[in-house]
This record gives sequence, structure tokens and C-alpha cells, in this order.
Amino acid sequence: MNANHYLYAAYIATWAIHGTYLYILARKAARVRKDIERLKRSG
Amino acid sequence: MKRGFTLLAIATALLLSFALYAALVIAPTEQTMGNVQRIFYYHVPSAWVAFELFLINFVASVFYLIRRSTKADILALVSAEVGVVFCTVVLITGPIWARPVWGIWWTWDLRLTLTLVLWLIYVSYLVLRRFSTSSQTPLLAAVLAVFGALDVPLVYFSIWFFRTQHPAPVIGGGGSLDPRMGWVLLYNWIAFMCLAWLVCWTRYRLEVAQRAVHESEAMQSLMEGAR
Amino acid sequence: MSETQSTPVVAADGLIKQFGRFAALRGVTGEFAAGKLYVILGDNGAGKTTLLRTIAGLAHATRGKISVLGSTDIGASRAQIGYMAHPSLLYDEMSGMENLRYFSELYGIPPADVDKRCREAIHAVKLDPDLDRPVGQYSQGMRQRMSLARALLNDPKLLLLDEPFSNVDARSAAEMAVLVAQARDRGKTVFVVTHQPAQLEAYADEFIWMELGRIVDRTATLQGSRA
Amino acid sequence: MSFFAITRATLTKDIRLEWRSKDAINAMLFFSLLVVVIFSFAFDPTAEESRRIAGGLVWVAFLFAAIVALNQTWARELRNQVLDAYRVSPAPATPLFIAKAVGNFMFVAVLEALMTPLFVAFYKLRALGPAWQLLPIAVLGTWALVVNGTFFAAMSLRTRAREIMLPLLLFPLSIPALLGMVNATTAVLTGESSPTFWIALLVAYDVVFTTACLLMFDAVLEAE
Repeated sequence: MNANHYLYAAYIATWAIHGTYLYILARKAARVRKDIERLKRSG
Repeated sequence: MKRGFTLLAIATALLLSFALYAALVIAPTEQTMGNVQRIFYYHVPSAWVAFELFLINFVASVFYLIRRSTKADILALVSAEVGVVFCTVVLITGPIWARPVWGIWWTWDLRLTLTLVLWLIYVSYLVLRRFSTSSQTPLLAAVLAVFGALDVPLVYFSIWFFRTQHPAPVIGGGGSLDPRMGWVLLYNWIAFMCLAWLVCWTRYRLEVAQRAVHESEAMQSLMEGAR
Repeated sequence: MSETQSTPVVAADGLIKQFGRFAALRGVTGEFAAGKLYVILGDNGAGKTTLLRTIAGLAHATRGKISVLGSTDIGASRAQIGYMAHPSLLYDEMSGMENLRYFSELYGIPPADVDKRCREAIHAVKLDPDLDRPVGQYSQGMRQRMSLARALLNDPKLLLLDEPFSNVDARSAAEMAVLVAQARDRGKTVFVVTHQPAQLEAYADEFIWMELGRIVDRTATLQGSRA
Repeated sequence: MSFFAITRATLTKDIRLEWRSKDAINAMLFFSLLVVVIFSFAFDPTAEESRRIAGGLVWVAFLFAAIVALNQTWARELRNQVLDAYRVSPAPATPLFIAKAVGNFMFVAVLEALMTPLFVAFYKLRALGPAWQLLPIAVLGTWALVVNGTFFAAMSLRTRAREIMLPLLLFPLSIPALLGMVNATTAVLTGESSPTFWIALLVAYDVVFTTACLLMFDAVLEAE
């Protein structure tokens, strides 16, 4: 594990963390959109 | 509104890629630590953005306690959540940096430890919001946020003095700060702030939609009730 | 009647109480005059208890306004409210007198009168003040009556009773009904939430029918309702 | 209906109930004994070493005992919804908080009074520094845990997993106080440094959070 590996690991980790959070948000947004559709239909 | 959002998204993407390029190529290699020092351009700006978000959370919480405005409550929730994400980045990149340079995964460095404690406080803030069964969850969260903010100076001084008694390597201080490095640091900071702004905006709109859905579902049976 | 007929003791306007996706109250409006015995009926989940707790100031409406004893600031009218619920709201390990002595402090009854007031309250519910047994060892009927004594301790203008008759033997229930009617005859306004309206059929002034968080009907007699 | 009268009445009521059914205090005393014994098995340092780590061990043991005691703060008020009887009365919320916090402080102090001699015996402790300073440190440190603990015990009443929520809310905020207690105690035990900074930190912590608790307890109590 020479120094560069640590560097890339840190950068990749940063985007992995942000990516995971954005993925969670996307899934939550999809669920909300589905609820809105359901409410519109039966509202 | 929609146009503003996409503009910001594009700007953020450009800024982030340029900042990445700057961090990896433009910035000079630091003599003592070599390339691994470039983690500095992600580690330190992320910490600054995290602290800014927690500051926004504190201000929004105080504003909620005074004015009880739902907007302030949603802003407090959003800034806490995104703040924790940036904090996690700091807590992961810190040890990855410390390992090759000092051979240790963790050091009670002042800023790193402060970030850890803030991370613990704001995770407990998010857990309280999730587990609360009270109809006044925003109020409880705002109170906890104020307690958290009151804690920060005490945490700072306790760790500062603790470090003077147990000296430990400093993350982020270390190498000489060449002016070009300063610029690259600034690019990254701005890029990360744009990212934070973008994510907060999305999360804010999502929360507003979520609450609207909850409300209409709750009132849905109002329609049934009023037949 | 000390209370003039015109000013309502309780005035609710569009009360909504929301817990996330569920709404316990979905728009309750109504005025309730002084010196009357109101019986609130409805299935489970109709919002009866939530409405009673909102009047008592124990729950706060998410939206809408409520004025109790002429003021919307709940703190002002607490000295004139008596509240009783299915749980006894008494300390099991203390005797009736000890419980009432403690609550006298909370209602600011001057120390000189405490003993007299407590004995009167216990006599009023046909119990023996010198009974030295802890409340935990009382029968359910006795415990409900001691709880009523606590609710009457500060001679309140407004009496709020939540399920006073539930799992109480018939004789105690009948006696409780008489005590409640007597309180109304002394000029108090009484709200009773119950699943056994028959007990109060002879005494009640008005029946309030609730369904899905709304008042759907108000009738003078138990039969005169669509439900 | 004076402020002090209600505080006194609530505190004496709690003490009388605690005294009458001594099961809670006995269970807690036995629990504290267990914690000390287990700690003594887990760590078996030489006399010199023990002085250096005893501060941390003692305070973590005290924290264990305090958390279990703090989780019981509102147990009696919840049993028959007696808390509603208090909230419906015109009595202000702050006397209730002070009475509960002081009650908890006395309760935890009793536990600590039992655990301390056991620690001294098991770890053969002898303070090289001024031993009398350990008393103010203990008082300030215990109050720091108890005042916030009582406050967050009330807050966690409004959540689902009540027993786990209290430590989750309390521990992150107590980190400066814990650092203060542990380092002050170690400074006195080893006599190598002076605990004054840490004692000042504990005083600041207690003042800040006692004020915050007094100001915001009403809002938390009313958050149905």
C-alpha cells in the first residue's frame, strides 16, 4: 500500500459516502412520488 | 426555480471536477509527506462545510424555538443530515491520511476529535427525530440542537487542554502551506459548499413533499369522515 | 349560576391534531356552555380522549384554536380545571390522604386548610379519609372515586373525566354517576368521555357524538342520534 | 403555591416513596456492587498503574450506575400517569425538575458512596495529590451527569425506545464533563498535575447546562 493508494482511497471514500447518501435520497424521493401518485388517484 | 436548480447542478459539477483536477495536478507535491498530503484538499474543506452546516442547524433551531416556523424546522433537519454526511467524510479521510504519515489510524488531534464529538451529537439528534413519537418532535429536536451548540465550546476547551497534556500529531497542520496550495484549498472549499447547497436544496424540497403527503394522508380520512 | 350563560366555558374552532400520517382530531368546532354535563361518545380512535386532553391542556392542537374558561392561554385556566382519567393519577404507594396532601401543594391550597379540604374531598366521594391503606391496594371502584376526589380537590369550574366508569362494578359506577351529577348541580361544567353512556343518561344535558376525529352530532337524549 | 414549597413537597414525596419501597435502592446498590467487582476482575493493575487508570474506571462505573438510576427517574410518574396530574395543575414545571434532579443526585451519591470504598479496597488506591479535592470533583461531576440525565430522561419519555434513548442523548453531550471528571481525578490520584483546569471546566459545564435545563424543561414536559 504505497502512499498513492491511500490518496485514492480517501477520494473514493469521500464520493462513496456522498453517493450513498444521494442514493438514499433518491430512493426516498421515489417513495414520496409514488405516494403522491396514489393520493392523486384516490384524492 | 427549476432552471436555477439545474444551473447550480451544472456549476457544482464543473467546480467539483476542476477542484479535483486542481487537487491532484495543479497543487505542488508537499516535500515531507508527498502525494498523500493531497488528502488535505478533501479533508479540511469537508470539515469546514460540516461546521458551517451545524452552525446553520443551530441558528435554524433557535429561530424555530422563537418563531415556531416549520421552514426553520425543516432547514434544521436538512442542515443536520447533510452536516453528518460531510462529518463522516472528515472522519474517514482523517485516519486514511494519518495511517501512511504517522502509522496510526486515530489521533486525538483537536479538529478531528471535535469533528468526532459533533458527529456523535448530531447523529443522536437525527436518532431523536426518528424515534420521537411526540407530536412536537421539532421542538424536542430544537432543544437538543441548542444543547449540542452549548456543548461545542466546552468540548473545544476540554480537548485543547487534554491535548496539551497528551501531545499528538496534528492532522492538516503538518506541511508548509505553499500559496498555490491555498488556492487549491479554496477551490475545493467552494466546490464542496456548492455541493452542500445543492444537496440541502434537494433534501429540503423532498422533506416538504414528504410532509405534504403525510398531511394529506392524515386528512384523507377527513374526506371519508365528512361523507 | 356564577358563570353567565353567554360566555362558553369551552370554545373550539377547527381543532386538528396530527401525529405524522395519522390525525386524531380532524377539525373539531363547537361551543359548550357553563354548568352543563356533556357526555362524549364514539368508537375507539374517534378522538374522544384527544379532545378531552386538548381541553385539559395536556395535548396541544396542531392547528385550530381552543379557548378554555375564557382564555386561549392554557396556563391561565389550569387552577380551575379538574382532570381524571382511567389510570388513577395517584401514587400507589401512598394512602389517599397522603396523595391529596401532595396535590394540595400543587394547587397552592394554604397549609392551614390542606387537611380540611382533603378530608372534605374524600368524604364527598364517600370514602374514609383515615383509611391508611396505600391506594395501590384499593379496589378499582375505590381508586376511581379517590381519583375523582383528587380532581375535585381545587373545587374546579371545569371537570374533565376520561372513562371514569371503565371496569368498575355497577354499584360504584352508579355512585360515581350521582357524584358527577352533583358536581354539575353545584355549577361546574363537566365533560365525560365514556363507552357506558347509560350510567349518565338520567343526568346528562347533552350527548356529543364523535367519529373519525370530528363531532358528527349533538343530541339531548341517547336515542336521538343517527349512529 | 410558592416555587420552593412545591420543590420541597415533590422532593420529600420522592424520598418518602423511595424510603418506603426500598426495592429500587437495594437493586441499584447490588447493581453498583456488581459493576465494581466486574471492573476489578477485568482490570487488575499494580498499585502504581491503578493510580493512573483508576480515574477512568471509577467514573465509567459511576456512569453505569447513574444511567440505570436515571432511567428510573420518571418510572413512578408513568405508572399511573401521575405526570398528567402534575401537568394539569397550575404548578410550574421547574420545581418538578429541580426536585427530580436533586432526588437523582442524592440517589446516585448513595450509590457512589458504596462503590468508592470498594474501589479503594480492590485497587489499593491512595491519592498522592490533595485527596480532599476529590469531593468537589465528585459533586460537580455527578451533578453534570444528573442534571442533563434528568432532563433527557424526560425528553426520552416522548420517544419509542425509552431506555436506549437516554444514553444516546446524554453521552455525546457529556463528553467534556467526563473528560473533566476523569482527568481531575487522575491528576489528584497521581499528584503529577493540578486538577484546577478540569474543575473549572466542570463548574462551567454545570452552570451552562443547569441554566439550559431550567429554561427548557417546561417545553420538553409539555411536548405531548
